[in-house]
Amino acid sequence: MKKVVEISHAIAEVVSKVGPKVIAAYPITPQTHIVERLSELVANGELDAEYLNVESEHSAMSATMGAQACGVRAYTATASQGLALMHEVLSVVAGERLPVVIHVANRTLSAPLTIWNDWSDSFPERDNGWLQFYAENGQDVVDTTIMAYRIAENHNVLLPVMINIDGFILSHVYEPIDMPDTKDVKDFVGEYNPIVKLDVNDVHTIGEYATPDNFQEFKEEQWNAMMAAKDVIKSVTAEFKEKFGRDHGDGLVETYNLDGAKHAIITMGSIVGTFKHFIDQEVDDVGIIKIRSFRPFPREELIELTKGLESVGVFEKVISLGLGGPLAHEVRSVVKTPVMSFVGGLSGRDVTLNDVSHIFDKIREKKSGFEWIGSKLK
Amino acid sequence: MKKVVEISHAIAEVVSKVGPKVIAAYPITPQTHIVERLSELVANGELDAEYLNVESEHSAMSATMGAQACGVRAYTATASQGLALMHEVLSVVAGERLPVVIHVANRTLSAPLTIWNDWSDSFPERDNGWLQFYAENGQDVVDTTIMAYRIAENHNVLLPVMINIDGFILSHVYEPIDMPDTKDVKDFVGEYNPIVKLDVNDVHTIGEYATPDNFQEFKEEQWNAMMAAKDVIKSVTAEFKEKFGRDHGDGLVETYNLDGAKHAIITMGSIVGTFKHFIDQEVDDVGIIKIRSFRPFPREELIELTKGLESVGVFEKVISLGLGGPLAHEVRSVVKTPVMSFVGGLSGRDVTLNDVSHIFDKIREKKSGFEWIGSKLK
Amino acid sequence: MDRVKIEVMHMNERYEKLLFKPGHTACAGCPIPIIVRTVLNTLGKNTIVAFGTSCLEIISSQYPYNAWGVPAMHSAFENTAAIASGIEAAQKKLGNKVNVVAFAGDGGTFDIGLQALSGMVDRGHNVLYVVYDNESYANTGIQRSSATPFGAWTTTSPVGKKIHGNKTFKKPLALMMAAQGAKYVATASISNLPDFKRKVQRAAEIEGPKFIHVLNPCPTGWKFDSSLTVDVAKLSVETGLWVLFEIDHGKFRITYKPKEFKPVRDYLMLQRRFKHLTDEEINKIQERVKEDWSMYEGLEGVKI
Amino acid sequence: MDRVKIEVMHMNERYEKLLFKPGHTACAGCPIPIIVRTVLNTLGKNTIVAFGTSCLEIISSQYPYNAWGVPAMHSAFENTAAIASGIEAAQKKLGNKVNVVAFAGDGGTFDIGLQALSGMVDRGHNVLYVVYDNESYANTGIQRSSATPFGAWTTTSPVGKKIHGNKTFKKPLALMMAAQGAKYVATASISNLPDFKRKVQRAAEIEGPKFIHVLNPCPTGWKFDSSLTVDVAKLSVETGLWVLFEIDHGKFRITYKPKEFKPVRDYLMLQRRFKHLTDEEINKIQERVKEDWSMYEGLEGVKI
Amino acid sequence: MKEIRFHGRGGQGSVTAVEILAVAAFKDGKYSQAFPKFGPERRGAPVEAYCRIDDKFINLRTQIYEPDILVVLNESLLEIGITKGLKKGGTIIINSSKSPEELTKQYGLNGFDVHSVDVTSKAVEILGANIVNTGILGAFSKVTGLVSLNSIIAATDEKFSGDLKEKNVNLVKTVYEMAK
Amino acid sequence: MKEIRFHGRGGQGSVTAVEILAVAAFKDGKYSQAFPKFGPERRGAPVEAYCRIDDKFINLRTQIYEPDILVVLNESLLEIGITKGLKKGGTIIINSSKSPEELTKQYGLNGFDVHSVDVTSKAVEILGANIVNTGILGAFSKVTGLVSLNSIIAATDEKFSGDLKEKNVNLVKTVYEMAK
Amino acid sequence: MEDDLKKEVEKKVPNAGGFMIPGTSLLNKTGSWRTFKPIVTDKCTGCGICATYCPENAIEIKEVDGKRRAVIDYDYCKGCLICMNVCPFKAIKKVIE
Amino acid sequence: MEDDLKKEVEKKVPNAGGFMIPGTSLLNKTGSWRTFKPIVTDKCTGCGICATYCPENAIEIKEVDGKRRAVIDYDYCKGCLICMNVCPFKAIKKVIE
Ligand SMILES: Cc1ncc(C[n+]2csc(CCOP(=O)(O)OP(=O)(O)O)c2C)c(N)n1
Ligand SMILES: Cc1ncc(C[n+]2csc(CCOP(=O)(O)OP(=O)(O)O)c2C)c(N)n1
Ligand code: SF4
Ligand code: SF4
Ligand code: SF4
Ligand code: SF4
Repeated sequence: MKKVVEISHAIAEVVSKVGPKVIAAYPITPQTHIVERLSELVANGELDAEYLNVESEHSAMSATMGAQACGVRAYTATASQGLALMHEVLSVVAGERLPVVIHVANRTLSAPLTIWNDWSDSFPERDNGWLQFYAENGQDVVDTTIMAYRIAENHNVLLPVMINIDGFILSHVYEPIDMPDTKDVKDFVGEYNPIVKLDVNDVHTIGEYATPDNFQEFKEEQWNAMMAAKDVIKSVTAEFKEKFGRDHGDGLVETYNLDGAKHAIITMGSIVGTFKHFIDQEVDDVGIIKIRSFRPFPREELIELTKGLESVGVFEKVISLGLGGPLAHEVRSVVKTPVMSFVGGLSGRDVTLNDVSHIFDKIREKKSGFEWIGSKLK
Repeated sequence: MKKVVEISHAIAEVVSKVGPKVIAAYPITPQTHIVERLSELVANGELDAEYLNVESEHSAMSATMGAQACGVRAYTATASQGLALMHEVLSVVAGERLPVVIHVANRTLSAPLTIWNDWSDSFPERDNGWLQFYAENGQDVVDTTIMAYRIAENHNVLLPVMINIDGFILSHVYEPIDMPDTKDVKDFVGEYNPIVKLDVNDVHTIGEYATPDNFQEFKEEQWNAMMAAKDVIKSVTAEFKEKFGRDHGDGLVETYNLDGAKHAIITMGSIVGTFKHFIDQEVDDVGIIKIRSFRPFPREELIELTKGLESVGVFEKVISLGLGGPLAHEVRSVVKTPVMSFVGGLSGRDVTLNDVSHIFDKIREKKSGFEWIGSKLK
Repeated sequence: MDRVKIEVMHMNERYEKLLFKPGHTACAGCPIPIIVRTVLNTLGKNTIVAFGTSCLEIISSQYPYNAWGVPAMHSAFENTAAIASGIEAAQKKLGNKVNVVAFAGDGGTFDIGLQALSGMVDRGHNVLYVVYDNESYANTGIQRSSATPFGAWTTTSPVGKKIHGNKTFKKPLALMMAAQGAKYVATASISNLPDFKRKVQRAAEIEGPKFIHVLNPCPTGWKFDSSLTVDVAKLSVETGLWVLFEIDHGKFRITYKPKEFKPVRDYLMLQRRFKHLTDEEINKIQERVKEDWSMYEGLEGVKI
Repeated sequence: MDRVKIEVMHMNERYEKLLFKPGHTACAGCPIPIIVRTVLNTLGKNTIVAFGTSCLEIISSQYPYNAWGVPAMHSAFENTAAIASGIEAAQKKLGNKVNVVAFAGDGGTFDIGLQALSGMVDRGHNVLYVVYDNESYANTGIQRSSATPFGAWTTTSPVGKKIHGNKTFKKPLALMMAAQGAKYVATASISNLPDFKRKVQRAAEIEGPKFIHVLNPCPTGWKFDSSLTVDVAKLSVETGLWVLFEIDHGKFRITYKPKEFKPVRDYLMLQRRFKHLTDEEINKIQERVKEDWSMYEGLEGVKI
Repeated sequence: MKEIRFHGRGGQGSVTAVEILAVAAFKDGKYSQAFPKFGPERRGAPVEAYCRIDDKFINLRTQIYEPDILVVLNESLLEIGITKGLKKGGTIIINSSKSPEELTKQYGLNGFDVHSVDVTSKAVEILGANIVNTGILGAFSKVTGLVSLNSIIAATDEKFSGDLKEKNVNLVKTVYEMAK
Repeated sequence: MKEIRFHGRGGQGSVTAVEILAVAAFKDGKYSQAFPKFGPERRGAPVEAYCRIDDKFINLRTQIYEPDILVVLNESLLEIGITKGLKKGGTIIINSSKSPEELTKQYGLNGFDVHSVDVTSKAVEILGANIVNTGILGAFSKVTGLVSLNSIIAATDEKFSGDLKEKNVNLVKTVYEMAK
Repeated sequence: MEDDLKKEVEKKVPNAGGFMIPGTSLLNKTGSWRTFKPIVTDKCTGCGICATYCPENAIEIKEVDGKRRAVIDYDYCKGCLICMNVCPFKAIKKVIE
Repeated sequence: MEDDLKKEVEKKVPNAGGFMIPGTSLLNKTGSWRTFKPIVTDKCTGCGICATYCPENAIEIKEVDGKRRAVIDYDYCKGCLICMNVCPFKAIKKVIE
């Protein structure tokens, strides 16, 4: 049913439809509305789960993985400092191949302390074996959540998934969302069917200590699983379209106005909406390549889509201090066209239509370079 | 004086010569020998500092920053899970512009749990505003440590520095090191002279809360400081050579056998030694570009040094799962030549001379691509 | 060296002297500023503060505004005690005799900051740690902490058909700190400022780790009218729900005993966070007060 | 579903039944396996274990070798109690009535894991948490933890000209857990296995968070001959340094009192980690034992 | 696309107001988007909340710089210059017992289309408290015609439970009638 | 470059042995590099330690696969196949009261240059304990000639303090004399 | 205002990150938060209890017309009305803003 | 050995990461650790105390020649000699390996 809801509440609702058995969360702005709603659903008996008020995010992720290791789905959500405090455990979850699905309401990492949106929290997690999706709007995050379980739990993948939504800009926004029926969701995601679990009737141990003799192969297997995830993402996305009628490209990337365009802006998350709005108003030479799946990185897809383009720009809400825009560097390392790198929107700095106009003009100059967007310095 | 010492002990010794007033450390293999030796120096009264046995790395870094904020030098060292647990605080230290200098005895991030060397601990910290140096051998780390204080504390920089040494491969090795006199060290690093400190006679507050109106500029200033650090690194390195007679290139990169070479291997840390050894035996067409300063990234230097080369290879002990070798991607995003990406040596997997020979052969093929080194899978 | 000095306009003499200044952004009726200034005024200017992410950070330090009148440092949420440890160690080495005070909320103390606090006590740092306890993560919108009392509504201990508010009783952190061996441990209330001040003074005299736990009635989270802050604080004491005691070098002493205990209902019903409570639940709370008092009275004079 | 089953060669019937198997790589003479099997044998096969990074992880789970005979999970160092919490919650939802046990070292419990433990107790998980206390971070080479006793040498409380071993007394974690309200708290020794087993049994009967603290004499870190492990354990009890007690729903009881206390020197001098101690320091420890016993005896029968 | 900005104080329910408005617009067959001024809302402090209404899905995620309509829950807020950015000729709906003319004069609102309605007194009457966030939506519907009364009523009805449901609906209707 | 591998048990001081050897070689004007088998050393478990000696700074950081020389602190370790990789004709120095011939036969050491010396009995005599890590370096010096006795003595002297200094130096000298 | 202050800071030091000038909160006039305004009436005895409790430190006891009484700084008073409730003499009344 | 085991695991499941087969430590014979070897002498009464304490679980009380006594599994015995020290009958002696 389509209705106007706060995106955070929509997330809680769709997660609840999937039906995790254990939720362990620690509050942090702007993730709070998601988990508060889940705790309400539990308190009302609408969701049959244990809701654990853990004492830190480190424990939130740990309790989540402990529960998931028992063969049930477990859930948490976080942001910023919270994700940072989970950092150590995140890589353990991936290494122990527990297909946990979480949401991150992206928010800047301190310091200075701030509660607004950018991607400085999730980007440092880009090496550690988590799949990362970035959602454009409420519908996107709901649909991606449903697909995420299928992707993560696939036996060729068995890796955790982080679904990123821009904090406040999405998390606190009310907008129309088509919320699928519980039965359809349950049918689509199916039962969780792990290969190994903590079970007194079938004894296994999880969490080994590896040596130089055998460690590297564990990582290679994770690498292979990440590569395998690409196909899984594509097929699950296709199946999703068939069942629910909504199109999300091939699951890795989506394009907008790209047919016949000479240039493209490559970016992720909610800012895609603003770019679309601007293009709808007045642009035909610039298209959008939206990265849905930041990890696995859509290498081949970007190569293919940028073929024949005169130039591209990468807009990102994060800076790798001492390097530049990290996404721009990744894109540059695979595409052939000149890449203009734009960094802006840090910690909720609004990216205005003027900014967008400027970005497009810059891209049309067909140069490589780096620029701050929305800066007040000088 | 030149003597054979364990590199960890050499680190403790040189840090002690600089003379931090507070040391707050938490044990983790393979960092232990550094801080154990420091605690001995304190117990013996040879180093006049408070040694705090903190209860976690989160607190180690926090107590270190609290002390440094009072206008004294403070020290800690860590590795792997410990660095991961500091993750949240690391970005705060950089954001609050406290020029702390630490050592990381690089070790793989779990899971699987393991104690051996690779760079999966320090690479996730590559965005957060810390300068990162990678040391090739004992002498390198001693010299880099001395220079690091000058660089970090420079008023145009005021950023923290992480000096990375390969765990075990360097930390636990005994080799000849020329240890400068205490007086020379003290003269070179000078007094710590912060702009602001916690002082009841001159009241300032550290650690603000910023809003979208002003946050981005804080990051831009950090970015500018990182860029400024390049020049500071160069001039401090030149001054160091003058005072101590040892050459460390321009401080950002060093080369070996590059004159007249057709190809180059780009890498960092202790593996450079093995490459040198191999080149000394039988190679003249391949040179080495050693990155000393991973952050700030030596962008211009790499462009300049690779000009005219037919191909380069990047060897790194870390994988960004779902992307590839992160260093290779950064290199590829700036250089024009074909870049072959090699990932190996994960968690202490030995990189043998056979591996090196293979790597060089592959580079000579002048292709771009990705390959695991030392894999047992298949 | 080029020190930074900026004249703040409108700084009249009275405000100049304040150690926590107006213009902070606490909710109307919030007692945090009362707590902070009571501590600071008692200790004086020779004080350095470490404070954690919390309402206190947001209300005191929104760039470019700053309410502090003493050197103060914020770094993160859970590391206040560790920051304070580092500050204390450095000041010791610098030969400065200053008071080091840590301020944090209950979430930053009972939950995510407990370990750093216990570490600080273990190492024996000469720090006064003050927790202002609004019985929730208030800054993030009133979520349950382990200081949230039994039955209280919060956004993560909601009142639903199956679960009726918070299921647990408040973590007795002061007792735990005393059990660990903090040199001085006390509870305090803004409704009894002389008692509070005396405790801060006593703490200041003692070398080593000190811990003061102050109840912080939060109009926003507890859902009472902003004018009732002091009344709510007073009722917490008069009903016996909030016990004023001190543990000086392990010796336990109750510092205020209501002549006659008011029924807990009087306290609970002032606050909409408790409005759903059944008689049974209120009785359970009333019983618990009795038990607690008998436990506390049993501890009087005992060394822990 | 394709379950994984691999026949382990040489698995004779006796080894088949063991819940912690030989071939583990504990140092010769290490009592960790004794502690682990005492707990597991008392609880039986219907048990799931969470364990932290520590000697126990390294000795039990070096890929591809594994010593466990019950489902067990390791994830990180400081989160054992949180992992156990998650396991317990999931098992509850699955409707399984199993024992959930957490094992961790003193470092992973007193220091870096304290917060997770306190959180677990706060939420009331039905978990038995067992800390084996070798009074140091043994796995990383014997560094000081907050369980390291006064005067002991460790690599980070070294014996130097200015500082003479560890400066602090052991953190009284069992008392802190009791103060927090853990349902059952006890100390135990491998030199008194019947007492230890009974405590595990009692803990198993109780629903809620339970905490057992076992001293783990470590030949490597304490520097005594590997054959003396049990003797050292026994002396710790007979000198009164290691007090065997339990706190059952807040009620304190000493479970073993030596008929005659041996001088602490007998215990200390067996271990080279104490060999530098002066008479004065030894007296200080002896005094502390007296104080502690008078405190403990004062607590008998008291409800905390 | 119409852009609307609400002004209130922390604790007054401005966010609920824009939520209801967005839900109501959607019920009318339009697309909508509502969001608060991102940041911690301290009780008592001036706050803002926003709503966009359009005929197609709203992709735009920028802040609202030049609103078409201003809704002011508290007259005293006019003292702190909240008309910033309001389009020339834009609409202002103010909860106040004063007349539009008085308000225009007092706060210099010339050039805007000023409306006022005394929600407070009705709220005190009907809800027993000075809670005006729902009531003023009645005025919004009447004044702007952008969202139907029926939809506002339906959205209000969904939002509340117990006797608050009826009372708020009642208030919306009453204010609708009063407004002009 | 010469590569040397030591075999001992956790707790026996193999790392100290290679450290002293490396220091001694440096005193002889050579370059050296010493390192343990990386990993947790459990008391009692078989362990290895390594040393490289060369005329120039040693850049090589690989493990040692084909040592030139093996030093065995404990005869019983020969049972677990520790000669793996030892170069053909390579040297083995074993702490044992048995003769090289006996050992060669018992453990199949043909093709290697086997030396044995009973360090244990001298260690018990001089140090009062079965600690053989320093003593065997005397044999190393004598047998290989790679590092001078004087340097081994000097390095040993630096490593220890108190009466252990003298005793260990004494042991080194004694074993040097015994070895052949 | 903010920008001025920030520029001021930047002029003095190269790196403005990481610290703040104390006392600047005085620039943030919270008087605009009030819905109700406390008014000190003539019943005031100048006892000072209200001042002890005002979270904004907005009450000063001053000599006014030869009599000590509470004076409220409406620049900062947020109108919480704690003063009204704690005054033993009911000397403070509220009016709507 | 390790490789065999790993391959075995891989055959059965696509992703070997994250779990282990319990009991495989039995493949790791720690007998090689011994410097000293405990020998059970005829004084042994079969009381079983040593078995209670052996950290390796390497002692079994068995019927041997019609008499119950301690039997040590030297595959795993690390030679710690705890057994020797706890035996009330001094029935275990040590020999050098
Ligand atoms: C690691 C981490 N997790 C979560 C947060 C979000 N956070 C900031 S303040 C706060 C609440 C603080 O609660 P408390 O300590 O009780 O202080 P109060 O807000 O009640 O003043 C939270 C959860 C954070 N900043 N860092
Ligand atoms: C976050 C983190 N910090 C440090 C370590 C390193 N580490 C692993 S085990 C260990 C010691 C554990 O001490 P304890 O819990 O007492 O167990 P023991 O080793 O004594 O068995 C340490 C410090 C780690 N794994 N993770
Ligand atoms: S939420 Fe509560 S504690 Fe926080 S500032 Fe507001 S009243 Fe004070
Ligand atoms: S409390 Fe009342 S009487 Fe006392 S100074 Fe304040 S207003 Fe005046
Ligand atoms: S060896 Fe000793 S302890 Fe063991 S069974 Fe025999 S008599 Fe008992
Ligand atoms: S020596 Fe130790 S390992 Fe061997 S049987 Fe005796 S107790 Fe067991």
